[in-house]
Amino acid sequence: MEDSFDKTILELESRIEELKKLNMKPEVQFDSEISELEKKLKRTMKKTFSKLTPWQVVQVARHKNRPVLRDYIAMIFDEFIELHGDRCFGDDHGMIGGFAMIGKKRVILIGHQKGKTVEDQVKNNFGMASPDGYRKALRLMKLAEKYKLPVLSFIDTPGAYPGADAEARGQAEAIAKNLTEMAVLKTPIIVIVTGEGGSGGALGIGVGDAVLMLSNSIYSVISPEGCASILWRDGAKAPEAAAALKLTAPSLLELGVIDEIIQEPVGGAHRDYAATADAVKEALVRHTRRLQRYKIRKLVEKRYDKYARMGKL
Amino acid sequence: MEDSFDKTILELESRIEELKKLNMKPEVQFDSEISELEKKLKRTMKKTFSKLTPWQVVQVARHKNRPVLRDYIAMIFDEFIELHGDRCFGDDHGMIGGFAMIGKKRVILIGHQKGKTVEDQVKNNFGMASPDGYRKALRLMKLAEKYKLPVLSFIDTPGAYPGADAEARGQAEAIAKNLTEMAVLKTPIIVIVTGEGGSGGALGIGVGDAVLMLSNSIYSVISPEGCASILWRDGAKAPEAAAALKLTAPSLLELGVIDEIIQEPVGGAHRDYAATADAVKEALVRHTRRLQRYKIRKLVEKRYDKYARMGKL
Amino acid sequence: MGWFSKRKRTAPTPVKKDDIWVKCHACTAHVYREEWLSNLKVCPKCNFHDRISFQERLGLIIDDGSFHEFDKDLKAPDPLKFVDAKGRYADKTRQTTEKTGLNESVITGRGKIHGMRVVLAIMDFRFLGGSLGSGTGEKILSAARFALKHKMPYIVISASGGARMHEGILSLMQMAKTCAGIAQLHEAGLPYISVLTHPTTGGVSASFAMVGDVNIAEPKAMIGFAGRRVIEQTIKEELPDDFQTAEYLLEHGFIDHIVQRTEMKDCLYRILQYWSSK
Amino acid sequence: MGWFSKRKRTAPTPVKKDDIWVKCHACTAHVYREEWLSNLKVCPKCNFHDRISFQERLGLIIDDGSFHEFDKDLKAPDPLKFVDAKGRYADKTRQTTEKTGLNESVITGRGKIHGMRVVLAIMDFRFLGGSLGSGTGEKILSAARFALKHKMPYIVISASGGARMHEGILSLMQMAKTCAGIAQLHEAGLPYISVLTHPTTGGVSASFAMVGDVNIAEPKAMIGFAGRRVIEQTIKEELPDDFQTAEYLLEHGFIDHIVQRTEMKDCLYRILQYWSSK
Ligand SMILES: [Zn+2]
Ligand SMILES: [Zn+2]
Repeated sequence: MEDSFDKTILELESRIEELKKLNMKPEVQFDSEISELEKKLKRTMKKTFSKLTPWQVVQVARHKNRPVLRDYIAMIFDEFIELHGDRCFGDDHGMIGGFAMIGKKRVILIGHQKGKTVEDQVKNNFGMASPDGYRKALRLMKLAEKYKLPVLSFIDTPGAYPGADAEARGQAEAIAKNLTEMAVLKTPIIVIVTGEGGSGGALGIGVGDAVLMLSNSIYSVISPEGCASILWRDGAKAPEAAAALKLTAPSLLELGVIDEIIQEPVGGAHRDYAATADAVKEALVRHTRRLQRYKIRKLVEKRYDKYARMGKL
Repeated sequence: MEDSFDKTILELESRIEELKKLNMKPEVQFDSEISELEKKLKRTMKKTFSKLTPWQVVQVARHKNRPVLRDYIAMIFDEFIELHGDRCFGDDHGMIGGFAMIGKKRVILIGHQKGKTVEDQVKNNFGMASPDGYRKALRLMKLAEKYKLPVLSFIDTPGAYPGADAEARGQAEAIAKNLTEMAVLKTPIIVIVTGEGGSGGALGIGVGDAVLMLSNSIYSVISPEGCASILWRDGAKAPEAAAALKLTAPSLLELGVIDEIIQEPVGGAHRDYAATADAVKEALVRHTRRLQRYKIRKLVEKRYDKYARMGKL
Repeated sequence: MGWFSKRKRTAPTPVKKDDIWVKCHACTAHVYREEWLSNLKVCPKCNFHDRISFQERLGLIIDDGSFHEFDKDLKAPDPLKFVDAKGRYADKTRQTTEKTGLNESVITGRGKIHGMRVVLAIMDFRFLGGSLGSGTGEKILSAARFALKHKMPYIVISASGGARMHEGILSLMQMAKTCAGIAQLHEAGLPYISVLTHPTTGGVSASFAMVGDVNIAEPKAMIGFAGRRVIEQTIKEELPDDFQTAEYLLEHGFIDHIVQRTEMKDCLYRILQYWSSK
Repeated sequence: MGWFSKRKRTAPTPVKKDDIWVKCHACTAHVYREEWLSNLKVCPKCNFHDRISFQERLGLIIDDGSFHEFDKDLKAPDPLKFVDAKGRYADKTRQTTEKTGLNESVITGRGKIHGMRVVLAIMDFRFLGGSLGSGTGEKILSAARFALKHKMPYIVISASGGARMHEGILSLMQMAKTCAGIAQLHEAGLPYISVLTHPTTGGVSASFAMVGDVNIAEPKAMIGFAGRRVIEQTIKEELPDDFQTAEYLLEHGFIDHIVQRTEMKDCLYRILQYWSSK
């Protein structure tokens, strides 16, 4: 993270941590200092996070401690029966899915899995899915259609995997097919962008009746770095590109691309998993319930109308 | 061909050939001898081919000069627009297909392509299709369903390709999926076994409303050699196994597995391409016309009933 | 696709009644027979799930006393009047029935899983290597029809060396026949779960066993289309050890889930809740 | 997915108006400009089909005088009020329109092919590298709707570097939008033929261009999702020469047919006969 917008916050956090450790010993007493620092931290955090620049939001969205799909599964879902494979070539670990229960609702869950440990990240290609991943997701969505289950789709990817083998096995075809099938899938689809919504790799599981976004997540046609190096001919202009691309949740809400912003706790999702999970769960359950009231035909009609309006200003 | 049942025929044919060559020269005159020999050939051929043993039929079905799919395409179809690929992994040359016109009928044609030259045979894996081949065939059948075109399926394969890569990419799944989808495909399917109908590799494109067979073709759950080496513990007992397996057209008609036998010219398809092609064309057009009269729902119902009766004696 | 060729490479457990040791097919470890049996024929060393009888399977899956068998008296027909070097096929099936008490390689019926009504087919390898005969196909289809009619989920637990060559082409046709039944369940939106146990190969792997809404396998089960030796002859090299195992198929995208024998019942119940909840 | 990055590796034909030579992108051969032009911008040495304008394409595909354009005046919007180092996107589109006479990267309309009525969309690379803007998506969808309403076949001829980053996320959404239109044609049983010409990459390859009932490509067209350099950086090795060519995609199962420019009209006509015959 080149950007040091949260330097003060990090320093405060580490000092509080230190004092708390010292406080364990009986001979010292830092209670009041800690309390003072915590108040200060809260103020600073609130101030900082209330006016993040788009580029700072990018940093938060990509934060190494930001919850990933398996975290949400553990926190939000009462059951997850993972289903594997595309019935054709392989089982992509960058895209996972299966039967899942949220509250009393049974759903099909799909989503990118970024991984946190190095080992995980290598296995998952850092959440960059292969054609097998998109095909697995489609297979599960078709299963959802058959079993009349809503689909919950979790987006968190830098983009579709740009490897030679992914091209050879039809990355373009796999994404295109998903877009086409999702447009007319006969069951509700609720999409949530939890971290990075990277281009076609995100959209490949991103067509839905409700598209939600965590407040510090991003969704963009290209990475700010990529955009900067092309249009500014200078990768260091990423902050400018991030602003120009309008990749933050409020901008996307205004553009009609997403339907709702889920507010993260002050300080970002990575500072409070539990509160983040609660907010995500509430929103998912609410939208699932809302969308299940529609007749399927009407639902698919509305979905079509929504996408037909995209960019029609 | 270990079996020499057509030794006399081959000798007669080669003598006639020789004399005809000599006859080109003005100084000699073998007309009457040729005529004599031709009569004898005709008699012998008729006699031999009227009582072929199952094992001899196997030889004819596998004859190196037997017409292959590309021969039929050239002879029977007025147009063939080949379509390639399974939209997933590759384009199998052992299974081909596309739009085709037969008489005034437009159809989707699929089938095994065995090849005759060594180069071709290697490219086509001797007509042993890979999962990609079965998936390509299914894609084309779905296209037929969408365009309301009948499917003509030509079977001629020793079996599905038994390679490690074919297993890895799901030979079993690809065939199973085809069987499941073909059972309810909403368009007429006319199948013809033109040479070898080898086990699951044949059936993978073999579920149909009408299943026809050339009179010297075979259709079996296992090769006679394979059966003999297992049940007789001696591959040389293939003739016995061929008889026991009931793999010839008349037996299969009796068992209700096929619907009609298309008579080959005396001497086998490889001795008269034109007459074979005419017979095949007539039958295909006739059955296509017949099946197109059904309402699709009724057609699929009848198809189901037919397969539900298989083996119910 | 014949089951005999398969049976050779998956030789029956070399257990004599009086042996106190069992040798595991998968890891070749020697295990106390008693320990192995009490572990439901699962190798305690490598977790290989060996074959079990349909009675054992039924006890592990279906609520006690809830099973009602279909087509109990349906016997394997002999449509080809098949005779090979060892004699008549009809004699072979009769002897097998005498020895095992089984009329065919599959038992079908309805029953309950934790109170939930299901239609079930269980293949039993003891009857001619679990091969796919006309009777097998008839029973599997007929159970599918029952599920369709009564809008119940259908579970098929496979264990098969493949086609039954004594019934020739009619064995092959059972692949199409059973898949036609599954296709109707798919169209009706009824759940079809396939459980693949050791071994599921040849014609069974290439038909109903591979087209489940969910394909579940037991650990280390051998699952594949062509025989290992045939493939080795084709590619002229040796295959990796895990080739055609459940784990290999999971990795290659054809199996959803690998489940311990002891957890299979709960797993099926939990999965089917995703359908029956409506 | 930006078209700019793509444009770099498919630099515009280095032809100055007064040059008598043209250098082929594919084989680098130098060809007489006159010969190349009279050969419809197809390299006589290697058969590489270079880019042509929508007017040239129209002339090759649609019966003379039968074309009626849709949404002629629809101009590229500027939903993000995008400004980059070089200035305003709005100015860029205006200048491009002045230079090329094009309002967007696609022209749509209805017309006839040998008398058969079709709806057609032709992308033109000259407008911002054929990038997928909101106007592009709107026109492609609107034409699909016309085809749906009037039960006509739909043909889209693609040529695109991918997304148009100046429209940000709304460019990305055009992928979903156009595919929704194609999905409706599929459901209605109406033909949709995709023709992929040089280059068809990024967001266009990953949406409507890849889901034709039949996917046809021109010889040697570059077709792919990710950029070649990005892939080389990912895999840390050089890619084969034929990577992401039409021929490569044919071999890998994604293209049905590769057709010469001169034969495209007849090919489309013949294929569509298989639908219109009923
Ligand atoms: Zn073991
Ligand atoms: Zn050239």
